[in-house]
Amino acid sequence: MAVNTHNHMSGNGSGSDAATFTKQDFASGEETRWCPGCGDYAVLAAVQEFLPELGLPPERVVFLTGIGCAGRFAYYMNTYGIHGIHGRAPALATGLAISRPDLSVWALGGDGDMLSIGGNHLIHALRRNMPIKILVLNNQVYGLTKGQASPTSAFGKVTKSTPFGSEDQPFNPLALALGAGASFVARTVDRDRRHLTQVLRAAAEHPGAAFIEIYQNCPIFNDEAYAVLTDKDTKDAFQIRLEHGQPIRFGADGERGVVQRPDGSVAIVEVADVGEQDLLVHDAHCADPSRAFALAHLSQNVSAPTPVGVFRSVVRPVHGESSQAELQAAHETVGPAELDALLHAGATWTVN
Amino acid sequence: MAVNTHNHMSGNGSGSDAATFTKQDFASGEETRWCPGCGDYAVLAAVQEFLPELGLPPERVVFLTGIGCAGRFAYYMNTYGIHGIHGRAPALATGLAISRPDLSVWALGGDGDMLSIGGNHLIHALRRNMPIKILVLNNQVYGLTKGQASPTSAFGKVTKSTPFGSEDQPFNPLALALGAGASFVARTVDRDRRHLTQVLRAAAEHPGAAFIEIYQNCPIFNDEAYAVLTDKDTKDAFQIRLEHGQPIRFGADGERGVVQRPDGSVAIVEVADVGEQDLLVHDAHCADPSRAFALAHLSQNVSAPTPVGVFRSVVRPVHGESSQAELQAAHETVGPAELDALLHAGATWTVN
Amino acid sequence: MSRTVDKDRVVIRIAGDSGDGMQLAGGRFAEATAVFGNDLVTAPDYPAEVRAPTGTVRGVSAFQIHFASRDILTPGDTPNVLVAMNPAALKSNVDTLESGSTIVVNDDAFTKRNLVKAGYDSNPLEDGSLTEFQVHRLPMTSMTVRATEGIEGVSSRDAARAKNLFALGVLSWMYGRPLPVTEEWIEQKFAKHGPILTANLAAFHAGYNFGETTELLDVQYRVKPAALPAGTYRNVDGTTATALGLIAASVTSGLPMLFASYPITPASELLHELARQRRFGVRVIQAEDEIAAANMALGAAFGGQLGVTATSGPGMDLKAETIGLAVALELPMVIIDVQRAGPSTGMPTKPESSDLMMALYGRHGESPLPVVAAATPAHCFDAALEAVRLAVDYRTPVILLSDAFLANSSEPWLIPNIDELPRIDPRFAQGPNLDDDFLPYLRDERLARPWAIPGTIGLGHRIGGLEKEDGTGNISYEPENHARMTSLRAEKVEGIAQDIAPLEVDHEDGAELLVLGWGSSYGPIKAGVRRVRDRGGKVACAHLFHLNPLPANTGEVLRSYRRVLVAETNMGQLSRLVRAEFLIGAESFTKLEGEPMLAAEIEHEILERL
Amino acid sequence: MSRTVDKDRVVIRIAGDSGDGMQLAGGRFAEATAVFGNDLVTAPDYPAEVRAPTGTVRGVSAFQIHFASRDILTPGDTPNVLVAMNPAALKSNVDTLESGSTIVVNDDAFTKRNLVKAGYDSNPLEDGSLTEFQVHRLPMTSMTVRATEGIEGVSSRDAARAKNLFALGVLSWMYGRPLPVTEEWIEQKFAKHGPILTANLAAFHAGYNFGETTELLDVQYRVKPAALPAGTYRNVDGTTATALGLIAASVTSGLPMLFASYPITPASELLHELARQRRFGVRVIQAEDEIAAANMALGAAFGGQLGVTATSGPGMDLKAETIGLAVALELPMVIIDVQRAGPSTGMPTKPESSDLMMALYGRHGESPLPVVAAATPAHCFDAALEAVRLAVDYRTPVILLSDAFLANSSEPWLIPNIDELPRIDPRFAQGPNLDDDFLPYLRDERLARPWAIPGTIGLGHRIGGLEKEDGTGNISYEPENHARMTSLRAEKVEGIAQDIAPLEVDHEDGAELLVLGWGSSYGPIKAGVRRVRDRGGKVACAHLFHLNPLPANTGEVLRSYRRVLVAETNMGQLSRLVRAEFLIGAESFTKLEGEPMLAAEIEHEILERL
Ligand SMILES: Cc1ncc(C[n+]2csc(CCOP(=O)(O)OP(=O)(O)O)c2C)c(N)n1
Ligand SMILES: Cc1ncc(C[n+]2csc(CCOP(=O)(O)OP(=O)(O)O)c2C)c(N)n1
Ligand code: SF4
Ligand code: SF4
Ligand SMILES: [Mg+2]
Ligand SMILES: [Mg+2]
Repeated sequence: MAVNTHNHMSGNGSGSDAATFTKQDFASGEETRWCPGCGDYAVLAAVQEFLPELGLPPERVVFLTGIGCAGRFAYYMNTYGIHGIHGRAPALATGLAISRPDLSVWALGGDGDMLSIGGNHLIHALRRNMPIKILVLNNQVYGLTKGQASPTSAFGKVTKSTPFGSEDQPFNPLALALGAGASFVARTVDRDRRHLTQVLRAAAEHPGAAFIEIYQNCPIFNDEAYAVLTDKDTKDAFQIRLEHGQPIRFGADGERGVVQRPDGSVAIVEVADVGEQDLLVHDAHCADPSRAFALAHLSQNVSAPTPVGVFRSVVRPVHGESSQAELQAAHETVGPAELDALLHAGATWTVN
Repeated sequence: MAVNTHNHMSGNGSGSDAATFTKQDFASGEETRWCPGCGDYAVLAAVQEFLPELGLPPERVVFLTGIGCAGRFAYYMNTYGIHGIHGRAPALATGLAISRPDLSVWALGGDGDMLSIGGNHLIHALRRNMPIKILVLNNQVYGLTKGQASPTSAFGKVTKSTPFGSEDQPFNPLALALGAGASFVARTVDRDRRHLTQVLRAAAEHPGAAFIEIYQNCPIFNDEAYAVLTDKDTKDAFQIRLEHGQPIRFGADGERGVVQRPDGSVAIVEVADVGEQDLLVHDAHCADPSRAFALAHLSQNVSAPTPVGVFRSVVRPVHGESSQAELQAAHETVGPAELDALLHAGATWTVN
Repeated sequence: MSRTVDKDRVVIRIAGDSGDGMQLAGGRFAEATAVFGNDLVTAPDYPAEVRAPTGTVRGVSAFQIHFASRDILTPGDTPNVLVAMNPAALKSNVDTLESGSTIVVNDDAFTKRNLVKAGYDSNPLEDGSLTEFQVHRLPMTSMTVRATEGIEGVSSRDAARAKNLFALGVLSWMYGRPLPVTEEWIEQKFAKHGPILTANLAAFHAGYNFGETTELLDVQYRVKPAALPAGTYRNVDGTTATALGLIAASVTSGLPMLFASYPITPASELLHELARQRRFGVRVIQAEDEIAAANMALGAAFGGQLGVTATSGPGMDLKAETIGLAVALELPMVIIDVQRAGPSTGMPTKPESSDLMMALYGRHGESPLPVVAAATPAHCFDAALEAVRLAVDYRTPVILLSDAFLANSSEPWLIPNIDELPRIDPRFAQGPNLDDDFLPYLRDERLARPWAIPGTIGLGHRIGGLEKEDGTGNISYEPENHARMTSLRAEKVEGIAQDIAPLEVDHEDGAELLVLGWGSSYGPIKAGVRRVRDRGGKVACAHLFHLNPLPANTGEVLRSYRRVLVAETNMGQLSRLVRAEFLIGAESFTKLEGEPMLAAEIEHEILERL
Repeated sequence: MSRTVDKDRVVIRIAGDSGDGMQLAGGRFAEATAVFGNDLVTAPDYPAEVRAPTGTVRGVSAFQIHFASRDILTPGDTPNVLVAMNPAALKSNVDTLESGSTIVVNDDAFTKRNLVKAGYDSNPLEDGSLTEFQVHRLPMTSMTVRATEGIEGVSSRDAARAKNLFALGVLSWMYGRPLPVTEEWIEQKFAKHGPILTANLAAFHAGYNFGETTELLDVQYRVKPAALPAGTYRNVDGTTATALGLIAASVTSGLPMLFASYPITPASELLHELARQRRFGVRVIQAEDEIAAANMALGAAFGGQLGVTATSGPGMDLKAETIGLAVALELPMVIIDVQRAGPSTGMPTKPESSDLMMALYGRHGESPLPVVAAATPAHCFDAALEAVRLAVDYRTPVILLSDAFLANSSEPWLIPNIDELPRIDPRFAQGPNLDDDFLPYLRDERLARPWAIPGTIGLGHRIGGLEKEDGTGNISYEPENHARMTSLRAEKVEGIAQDIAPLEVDHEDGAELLVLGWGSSYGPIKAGVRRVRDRGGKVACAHLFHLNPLPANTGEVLRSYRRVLVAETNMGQLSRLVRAEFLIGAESFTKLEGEPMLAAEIEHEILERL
C-alpha cells in the first residue's frame, strides 16, 4: 500500500520493533492550551510516558478525538491524529482500525463527547469489540463550552444549563459499557500516575475494545470532584483497588473490604466483621459480567468508596479479525485479470 | 391551553375517567400492512386490548414510532400519533411527555430503530427516567429494508448485509437498558398475549421510563427465532417466568430453577439437585440492578432457557416531575404585566 | 401457423403479485434479450411493503422492458404488451395502455375471489371493458401444473409457483429469444434443488411450446439485434455498475476499499452487492447509523484506504456534519446518494432527483466539494470511477448522485478495456515537502494537499475541523488566514473545471432551444429530443455529468441558445443553479411524481417551445 | 485643571487578560452609557480557550464600545481609546489604532515577565514605538491596592483583582458617565460579599477620583445624549433580545415554551438565559445531542406547545433530517441558528453569516421553509417574534438566523409596548373541519393545516414523514398527489410573501447603486452608506429580514437600480439567491475573516462603484 509503512500484519496495539522510544518521541511540542491545573495535563503526561512501552514507533500510533477540552489531546501527541467532530471519535477509530490493523488506534473524548452526543458510537464500538482503546476523560461537566451539565453530572447539580439543579440521574459509565457488552472495562484517576499507567498497559494488551474511564479534574467548572480519591487524607478510605486474583480490600490498613450480598449486589464491610475469607476475590476475567456490574454500582459520583482498576477483561472475537487475512490477501493478489473477469461476469455478448 | 383537553395534572399514564373504553376505541381502522403472520399483529392486538385498562380516552394516548415495519404501529392506533424518523421516537416522546404530563406517551420501534440508529436516545431517555413507555419489537433483523443484520442479530448470522456471517456480538437489550440506569426493564413475547398484557400493565403503572423488549417474529427474514419460547413442546423448558416475590423456577413441573453462583452470575439448576430453599426469589424492586443484570445474561438470542417478565421495577425521580407544578402554575398565571416587567428588567432609561 | 411481424422496438410489462416472481421473469427476459443483441432498458417496479396482501393492487410487482433493434434510452413510456398474472396486475396497469396494445393474462387467476381483492365488480375479461385491446387469455397456472405433473418431489404448490417461467416461455417464443441463456441460468440457479430445477425447466418449455403449438397467440415478433458499437456487452443495473466502478477504482489505484454504510432504500442493494466482494479485498461494515458510516469511511481514508459510504436522502442529512469535516480535513472520500422521492421519509421506493441543492449546499459554512451525477444505469460505472478519481486527485470528499431509477433499471453496458480505465494514483506523501519539514497543507499545482498516511515515518501530523493555518495545518484563528483558506478550498474545487470533459452538445443545425439535463433525465431527454427531430423539429440537448464545478464551457454553451429548458425531477434546482451562475433565463420543466420522466413529456415540452 | 472637549462619538476598547474582568468593566461602562442616553453598540471579544495562559496575547479578552450623541450602527471600526491592562492587551490591539489615538495602560503590569509573555523584546512604553499615540501610564494595580488597604477581609490579591473597577472609574470620569448606575450594580452584585463590595466600590471611586484630581489625564470628554426616538430603553445583547422575543411570543400566544437544546458556542448563552426563566413557564431541556433537541421541540409542538431549539452550524447539520420531518408534518417549530465561522468546527467564537444556503437547502428533497434573519442585537427580539408568528400561522418549522456577533453585541433597545406586539393565535382545531370528519391536512386560506393537539376529543390522527394524501394525511404513493403536495408545501411558504413587510429602501435621489444586505451586515452597511452620503455620494441601501420567501417587491426594488451590491460575510450566498431569482447581475462584496464587516469596508466598496 505504501512505502515506509511497517508490516501490516502485526495486530493492533502490539509490536516489538527493535528501536526503543521515549516520552519525548510522543510529544508533539505543540503548546498545550488547557487551563492551569487541568487534569488533562496529567493524563497527557501519563499517556506520553506509557506509549514507548508499546514498542511501536509514533507513526504507528493514532489518536482520534472528539470536541471538548479533552478533544485537544490529539494535537499534543507526536503521532498521527484527527481532532474530529463532536462525539464521533469511536466511529472514526472504527474505520481506521478495521482497515489498518497494523496501527495502535486510540479514541479519546470527554464525558459529554463520549456519553452524550457520542453515546451510540461508544456502545456500538464496545459491542463490536473493535480493536480500539477508548479513553473517556470524565470531569462531570462540559468544559469547553463553559460549564453545562454533562451526562455524568450529579443529580441536582447546579450548572449553567441547570440553574435549578439537574433533573437527571447521571450515567454510570462503567455500567453502561458493561451493559453494551464491553470486553474490557476499567477506571482510573488523573492524579494517580502509576495507577493510570497500569490501566493503560492492561488496555493496550487487551485484544479488542478497551473502555477506560478516567476521573479528570476540571478546576474551572467542577473543581475537586474526585479529591477524596487522591487527597492524602482520604485516598486510602476512598480508593478501592481492584486487582485480579486479590481479595478486594482497602483502607489504610486494609481494614475494609467488599463482599457479595444476597440480593446480587456487593457491599462494603469491615473485614473484622466478616472475616477475611468472605471477601470477594476480584476476577477480572470472569466470563459473566454481573460481578463487574455490581462493583460498578458500589459508588456513583464518588460519593462513597470507589473501585478503580480493571473491572473486566475477557477475550472474545474482535470485529474484523476473522476476515482480516482473507481481505488482505485478496487485495494483494487481485489484479487486472480478476477485475476483467469481474466486469465480464454473468451473461455477456459481443457486437462486432 | 386548549378547549376540549382533559385535566393536565393527572400524571402520565394513569387516569380514571368514568367512561370505559374498548379495544375498538383504540383501533384506527386503517388497513394493517404487515406481512401475513408477522408478530407485529399480535403486539398490536394486545396493546389495543390492553389500553382500555388505563381508563384514559384514546385522545389522551399518543404513540410515537420510528421507521421500520414496527414503526407502522402508529397508524393503526386510534390515538394521536407520529410516525417519526428513524431512531428518534424516544426523543419525540421526551419532548411530548415533558410538556404534556396529562398524556400517556408510548414510544415504539424495531430493534434497528431503537438499538442501532436510535441507541443514544434510548439510553438517555432511560437515564433521565422520562415518563414514557418504550416498546422495542425485536425481530433480530431489519424487516422494512428487507433483511440486513440488526444489533441483535446473532454472531455469525448470514443476512443480506453479512453474507459471510455477522462479525458482531449482538446487544443484550435488557443489559444495555440496565446499564443505562433504567428504572423499569421487562421482556415478553409477541405470541403470549397474556404475558404481554401483564407486562404492558406493569409498565403503564410504573412512574417513569419503562423499557420493554418484545420478542417479535418476522416470518419473512428471521422466521421462528423465538419458537422455542412459544411452541407447546418447548415452551415450558425455555420460558423462565420472573414473578416478583416468587422463587425462579420453570419446566413443565417446575423442576428447574435459578440460583446465584459464587462469581456473581446466576445459573440454571435442577431443583432436585440444590433444594427449593436455594432458589433465587425474584425481587424486581431491588434498588441495586445487579441481580437483574445477571438474569439478563442467562441467555442470549434465546439459545438457552430465557427469562421473561419484569426484571426490574424501581421508583426513582422522574425527569420533569419536580418542576412540573411550578412551570404549570407559572405559565397559567403569567400575563402582560409580568412580561412587561421582564422586558423592563435591569437598567432602563427614557427618552422623551 | 403464426405470422412473423418485424418490429423496431417493443415495450413489455410483466406484472403480477409480489409473490409471483415477476422480477425474476422480467430479469431473465432482459438477460436473454441482451444476449440476443437488442438494445434495452429495464425498470422494475416493486410495491412499497415487504409483503403486501396477496392479490391486491398494492401488492402488484411489475417489470418493464423496452428493447429495440436500435439504441434506445428509456424503459418506455407505455407498454405495448402487458402480461398480467392476476386481476390486480391488470387493474393497476391497464390505464397506462394505449388502445390496440396486447394484453396476455393468466386466465386461471381471474377467480371471483381475486377479482374482489383487486377491486373489480365484474370480470374485465368478460364485461367488454377491454375491447380496445388484443387480449390473450392463457390458463397459465393449470398449464404449468400440468407440465410439471409427475416430477418427483414437486408439490402442486411448487408447481404453481413456476408459472412465472411459463409466462417467460411464452414471451420468449413471442419475441424469439434464445432459449439457452435462460435454460443455463435455471440450471445454475436451482442446481442444488433437483426437482425444482426440473419443474422450472418444464414450465419454461411448456410456455415456449404453447406459443409454438397453439393458435391462441397468432403473431410472433422479430426485433432484430441492434447495431450497437462493437465490443463485449453485459446487462447491468445502476447498483451493479456502481459497485463495479468502485471496485475497478480500488483495484487500479491499489487502494483497498472500506465501504461503510447503513441500510436504506434504495441504497441498500449496493451494500449487499459490495458485501459479497471480499475476493476483491472490499471490506464492508454496516454502521450503527449514517453518521458513523461516514466517519468510518473518513477514518479509513485517513488510513490510506478508499473510504466510501452510500445512502439516500435522510441519511445524507445525517452525514452532513461529517462531510463538512472531510472538506476541512481535505481527505479523499466518496459519498453516494441514491436519491429517492422526498422530503422526509417521502416515498422511499420511488425515484426523484431532488437532492442537488443539498449536495451543493447542505452543510454549514462555506464547504464546497465536487458533485458528480450518474446519467444512466451503465454510466454509474464511469461516474463512480470519476468520483474516486476526483476524490483522490484533489483530496476531497466527492458526492456521487444516483437515484432509485438508475439503481434498479438496467441496460447493456459496453464492458471497458481495463487498460483504458482512468489512472488513479494515490500519490501518498513519502517524505518532507519543504526542506526537512512536512507541511500537511502545502498544496500541489491542483491545490491538493499531501496524503500522508499513518505508518509513514516522519510525516506524523494532527488535523481537525478547526480552521487550519495555510501550509502547516496548525490551528489558526487569524482573520486573513481564514479568508485565504476559504478561498483555497473553493478554488481547488473550481479548478476541477479544467480537469473534466467540456459540456458536449447534441446540436442540430437551426436549433435555438437547448434542453439541459442532469442525472437520470438523460434517457428521457435524449429520447424526447429524438422524437421531436423525427418530426422535423430542431432542438439541441446537453447533459451535465458534473454539477460542481460545472464544465468550463457551460456558460458559453448555454448562452449560444436563444432558449434553455432545464428538465429535472425536482422543483427546478439545476435551473436555479444555471440562472445564478450565468444569468440566463433558463426555463424549467419539472416533474415530481416519484416517477421517472417520460420521453413523451419531454417531446411535449419541446414542441410547446418550437 | 482638565479641559472639556465635546465629541460626537467615541470608540473605546478595554483589553486585558481574560482573568482581568474586562467584560465586566466594559459591560458596566456600556450600561452607564446607555442610561446616560448615548446611542451605543458594543462588541465583546473573548479568547477561544476557556483559560488561555495569563499574560499571553492569546489570552487577551477585550470589550469594545462605540457610543455617540446620535444614532450609530456598529461597534466602531477602530478604537479612539485603548485601555490596555497588560502588555499582551497592548500588543494585540495597537496595530488597529489610528495615529493620534489615546492609549491608557496599567503601568504596573508592564513588568519584564509580562513583556516577555506578550512577546515584546523591549518595553513599548519606553522604546519610542508609541510616539504617534497619546499614552497615559497609570499605575492601576498599585493604586487599587492602596485604595483598598485596610478593608477587613480583603487580601491584597482580592484587592488587585478590583483593578478593572479602577479602570472603569477612570473611564467614567473621562466621559462623564453617571456614577449611581455602576454603584448600584456593585452593591447588588456583591451584596452577599461585604468586603469585596467595599473593595470594588473603593477601587471604582479611586479611579474616578484619580481622573478628577491628577493632572495625568488632562482632557475630559463630553458626548451628549443622543436624540433617539421617545420611549423607554434598555441595553440588550442579541442573546437576551432573542430570549425576550421568545418569551413574549409564548406569553402573548398562550403557548407554553419547550426550549430543547444542546450546548454549542455561540448558542449556549441562549440556553443559559432561558433555563433561568421558569417564572415564565419556560421549560428547558438539555438534550443528548442536536438531533434529540430538534425532536424534543417537535414532540412538544405536536403537543400544542411552542417548540424551540437553538444551535450553531454543526448542530444545524445534525438537525436537518428532523427539520425535514417538521416540514412534512407541517407543525410549528422554531430553529435558531446562531451562526459562527465555518466550515466544520471552524472558528467557534468568531462571527460569520455563511449558513444561508444551508437554511434554504440543507435538507434532502423539496422541503421549503421560511427563513428569518436578525439584523441587530435589539432586532433579535422582533425576529424571534416573527419566527414564532410565521411558524404558528403557517404550521411550519421556521429557521431564525442570528450570528456570533449579534449574540454578544449589545445596543439600546426601545422597549415595545406589550399591547402592540404582533398577535399570535394558535387557533387549535376544536372539532371536525369537513362535515363530521376531521382532515388533518385540510388547509385554510393561508394553506396552513389545522393544529389538533392530543387531548382534543374526536381529532385523533396519525401523521408521519411518508408522503401524505392531500386532505386526509393518510399515506399516499400516488404520483399526482405527491406532485400536488410538493406544490402545496411550496406555495404555502411562497404565500408568506404577502404577509410580510415589503422590502424598504433607504433611497436617496440620484442613487444608482443599491447596497443589499441581510443579517448582521445591517449596521456596517447603514454606517458605510452614511459615510458615503456624508461625502456627498449618492447611494441607496436595503436590508432583508426575510430570506424565504423574499418580500414580494424585492425584484422590483432591485431592478430599479443600475447596480446592486450584495454585502455579506460569506462567499456570496445572497447574491447567488437574487441572481437566480431575479436574473440581475448582482455584484458581491464578501468578507470571510471571522470578523464583522466594517463600515469603512462598505464605504470603500461603494466609493469604488460610484
Ligand atoms: C455538533 C456539535 N455540538 C456541540 C458542540 C459544542 N461542544 C463542543 S465540546 C462540547 C462538550 C464538551 O464537554 P466534554 O465532552 O465533557 O469535554 P470537556 O470539555 O469537558 O473535556 C460541546 C457541547 C460541537 N462542537 N459540535
Ligand atoms: C435515517 C434513515 N436511515 C435509514 C433508513 C432506512 N430504514 C428504514 S427502517 C430501517 C430498519 C428497520 O429495522 P427495525 O428497526 O429492526 O424494524 P423492523 O422493520 O424490523 O420492524 C432502516 C434501516 C431510514 N428510513 N432513515
Ligand atoms: S475548562 Fe476544565 S476541562 Fe477544560 S481545560 Fe479548563 S480545567 Fe480543563
Ligand atoms: S418483514 Fe418481517 S417484521 Fe416486517 S412486516 Fe414482514 S414479517 Fe413483519
Ligand atoms: Mg467533560
Ligand atoms: Mg427489526
